[in-house]
Amino acid sequence: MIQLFQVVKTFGPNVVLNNIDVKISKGELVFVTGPSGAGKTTLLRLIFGAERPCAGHILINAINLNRISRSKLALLRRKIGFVFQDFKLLPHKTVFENVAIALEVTGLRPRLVRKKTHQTLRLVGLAPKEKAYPPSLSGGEQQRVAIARAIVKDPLILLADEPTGNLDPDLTQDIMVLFRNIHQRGATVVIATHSRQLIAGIECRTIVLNQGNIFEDMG
Amino acid sequence: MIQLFQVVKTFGPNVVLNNIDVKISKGELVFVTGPSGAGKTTLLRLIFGAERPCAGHILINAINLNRISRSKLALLRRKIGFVFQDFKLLPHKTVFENVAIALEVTGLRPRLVRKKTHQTLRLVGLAPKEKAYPPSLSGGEQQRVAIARAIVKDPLILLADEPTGNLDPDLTQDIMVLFRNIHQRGATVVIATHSRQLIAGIECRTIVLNQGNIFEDMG
Amino acid sequence: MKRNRAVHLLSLGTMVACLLILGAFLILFGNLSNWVGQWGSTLSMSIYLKDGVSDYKRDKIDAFIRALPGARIRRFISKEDAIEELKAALGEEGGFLERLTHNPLPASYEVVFETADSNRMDTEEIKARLLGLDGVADVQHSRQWVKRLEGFLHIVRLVGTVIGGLLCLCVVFMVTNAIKLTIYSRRDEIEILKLVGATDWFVKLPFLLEGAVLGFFGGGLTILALFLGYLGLCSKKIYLLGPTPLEFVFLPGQYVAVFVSVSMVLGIVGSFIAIGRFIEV
Amino acid sequence: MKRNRAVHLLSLGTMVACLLILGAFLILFGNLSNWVGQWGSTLSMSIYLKDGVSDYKRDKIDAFIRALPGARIRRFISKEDAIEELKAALGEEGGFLERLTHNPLPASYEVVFETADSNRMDTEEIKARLLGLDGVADVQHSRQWVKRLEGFLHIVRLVGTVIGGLLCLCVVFMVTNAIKLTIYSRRDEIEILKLVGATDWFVKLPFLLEGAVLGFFGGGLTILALFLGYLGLCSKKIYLLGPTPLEFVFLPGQYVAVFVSVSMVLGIVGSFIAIGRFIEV
Ligand SMILES: Nc1ncnc2c1ncn2[C@@H]1O[C@H](COP(=O)(O)OP(=O)(O)OP(=O)(O)O)[C@@H](O)[C@H]1O
Ligand SMILES: Nc1ncnc2c1ncn2[C@@H]1O[C@H](COP(=O)(O)OP(=O)(O)OP(=O)(O)O)[C@@H](O)[C@H]1O
Ligand SMILES: [Mg+2]
Ligand SMILES: [Mg+2]
Repeated sequence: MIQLFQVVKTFGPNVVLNNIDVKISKGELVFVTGPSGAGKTTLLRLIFGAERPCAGHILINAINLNRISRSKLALLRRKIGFVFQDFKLLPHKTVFENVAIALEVTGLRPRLVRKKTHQTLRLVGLAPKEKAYPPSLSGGEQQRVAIARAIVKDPLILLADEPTGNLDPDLTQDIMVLFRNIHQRGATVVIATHSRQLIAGIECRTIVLNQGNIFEDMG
Repeated sequence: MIQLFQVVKTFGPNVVLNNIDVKISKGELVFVTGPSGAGKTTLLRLIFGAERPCAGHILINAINLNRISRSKLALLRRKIGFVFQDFKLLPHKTVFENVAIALEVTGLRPRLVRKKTHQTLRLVGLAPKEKAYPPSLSGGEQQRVAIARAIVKDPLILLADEPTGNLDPDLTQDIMVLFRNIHQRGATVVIATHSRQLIAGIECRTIVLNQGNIFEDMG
Repeated sequence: MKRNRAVHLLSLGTMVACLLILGAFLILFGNLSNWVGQWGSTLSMSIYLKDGVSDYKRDKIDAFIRALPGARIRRFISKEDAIEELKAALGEEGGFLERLTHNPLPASYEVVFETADSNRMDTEEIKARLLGLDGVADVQHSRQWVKRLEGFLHIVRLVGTVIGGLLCLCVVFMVTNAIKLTIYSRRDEIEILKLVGATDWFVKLPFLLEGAVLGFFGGGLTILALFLGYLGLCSKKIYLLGPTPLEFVFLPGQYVAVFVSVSMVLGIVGSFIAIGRFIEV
Repeated sequence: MKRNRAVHLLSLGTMVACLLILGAFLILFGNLSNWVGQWGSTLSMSIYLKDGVSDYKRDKIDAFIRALPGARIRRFISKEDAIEELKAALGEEGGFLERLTHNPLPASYEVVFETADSNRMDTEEIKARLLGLDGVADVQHSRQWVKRLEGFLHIVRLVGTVIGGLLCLCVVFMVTNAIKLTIYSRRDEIEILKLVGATDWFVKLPFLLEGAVLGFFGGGLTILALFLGYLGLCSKKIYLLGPTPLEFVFLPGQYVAVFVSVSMVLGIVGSFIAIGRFIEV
């Protein structure tokens, strides 16, 4: 499903990923962890095609991201959900619109868009806030909008970058249940996090990044 | 030091704080916790004068925020450090400039500004990144810039809103040591957080907000 | 949206200014050609009579003129009329005319030839025949003068095309600028749209539309302003040559449509340039 | 910064357009007053002689004129000169002059009075004395004409003041718009500055400076453009009245300074308005 071969990523003199080899199979649930600045976000962005590797190859569903056209990449992204660490919400659109946009760009029929969006907002507990604008939301509420936007399209791959940093322990549990449901429906899920609580809660593979290398890869 | 009398804060029909009474003495270290959307950020913003209460009074150093002039408020804010949940960094200024600005607005001499800024960046472990721009930083690095900007002016009051949501456990410890140092030098410190790890690490007063009321106030 | 309103007003204003010059030029040119066309098609001739010509001779001349193909006697100017008109034309400078001991001006016929194509008429031949009549002192005609005007019109057209081209470039530049700014202010939005899988066209289309709308309104407002200006101009009578006031016409209907369409196309071209430079990033 | 450059160029362009009109008007007005002033201060008189006046009488008239205070005989126009000049002035319309049997125009002296203030001169008295001389047929002087021109100049000044005021308003509006946009695009920055304890003035000052710089450059560029245009105009000789080409002058030095300063003040006023409306939020 997701394969990285000898991937190198540097920013100027700063070597963030140094010859990384990772293989994540279809339907796996994987945690990525490591200290601040280790390259977790960079790894997820590479998989998403938002960043290009300086060397090496990345294959998603056997498609090489180095050779993909702009329009193919757009189509691929419709199958990938991404929870951004900084949320990336549109401040001038309502919560509802922010979530619905992920379906609208695929050309889904408006009626279905509305139905799926409402349903997902209920799942993350934001139904009462659907008409609010992101700047008027609390940190945790914004994070849940970002999560809703990532999962609303039933992605084949879910990439979540520190998805519970602003959530209280109870909500964290709820969100993890959501992610596991998506995982159980067959999606590949990759979660980058610092939270020991999150990782401890589930028995699964954990990739530990440190100083550009994979420090530990526990299956 | 910080006194709230019968403070009410509503956003439209949404009652966020309902008749809150809080008294925090000079030199105290207090945690504010509660579920997502409970009003932690709102409480801190009220104390900072960034939000006005709908009813009730807030006194900082015996100054009533309802009656303060704009220029007095600016002077007061120079004594208060605030770590914003969403960082609020200037994307077009370097890390160094982002931190230095908190000293520059006070009219401090440039030489001293430089010295203090370098020193603080070293404290949060960002000395190597001082020439970088915030959008090129990792989540945790951005959070540490926000922390550096709040503590660079040796504030009398430090308000930190979820200051370690993007930090790994080791860094979280380091930052808490920093906050306790500031506290030990006599500053009043108020930290809003979800993190049980953070609260469990220190024996001190915790204010638990829930549904607009103070649910628990453990001294 | 709100943040861009000011930019758009600003560029709309500048655009309208550019288009106004263009439109005013078009109208001016249209009217000039009209006038020249009219004058050209009505060749006019002045036939001066000798002093003291007898009524009999005058009647013969009169009859001869009326027999010429397409000719119409506009008026007969007596010696007295002639001096009065000269006085009126010279105004204060004509003071000396008061001191003339006798009227030196000749009487004359003013004749116009309203043939479909006056160009083919042999004016020199007619002139020679008129001079052959007893009592005719001199004959003058307007042909050379029209020729010179047509050359002038040609130059005006050339200069107009060059200036018009430059102004169109200006309009495109204005729109490009405005759309660039809009794109700049929405770059976060664009980034996010692409991150959720929007195709390039999904992102670009709204900006193209914006450019088209900008161009359309720019053109429309310009036509409106020009028309108001035209009405104002029409309410005044302007005399350039002769005693009849100049007659102004507005741009014909299909020109208005072309004008607005061109302005819209310019808007689209402008936003196209802006998009090309920005969105690929 | 980069994002605002386009806005600033846009507003600078529109500003310069407004200021250009203003400046062109100032120059035009300055030159008009100059010309009128020159004509006004040199009162001129035409003294027409009777036909067939004897040389003796002419010498006496000549001597009499030379004895008048401040008077200078610009030239003597003989009957032949007079008819030649009239022919030149009428051009093609003057064809009838060829058919005159004798010259109806009188000879004349053209006299100018170059006194410091010609206004106090009693022209009517001089005229009466001249008419009393033997051989003088008529006397005309230019006083009334200058009076009328001065009235016209007064109207021009009035209209100019109104239009100038409107244009200044436009300039202020342009600057306000540009600064508003800058403020809008930096509102996050402004918010953060206030959160770290910056006073209002700390936040406002850069925008005021920006307005001032915008105004200064707008004014400077306009002066530059006007000067280039002025040079272009000077290279052409334009004849309006009489055989000497019009002499153009540029805005005097202190006017240039005032112009740029005013434009800068307009810039400051514009940014002041923009700031007042936006930063308090
Ligand atoms: N666009 C960029 N330009 C320059 N440096 C960058 C850029 N993006 C990331 N970096 C650097 O790469 C390193 C890794 O960043 P990354 O965001 O992947 O870390 P992370 O593991 O997600 O950290 P965190 O847990 O703090 O979010 C950091 O040192 C960061 O400063
Ligand atoms: N400017 C605003 N306009 C409208 N509603 C607001 C505004 N600011 C906050 N709220 C609402 O007030 C409630 C409390 O928000 P607040 O940010 O204080 O929560 P919080 O305790 O900080 O939550 P979190 O832990 O998720 O950050 C939320 O429901 C939020 O949507
Ligand atoms: Mg990260
Ligand atoms: Mg909060």
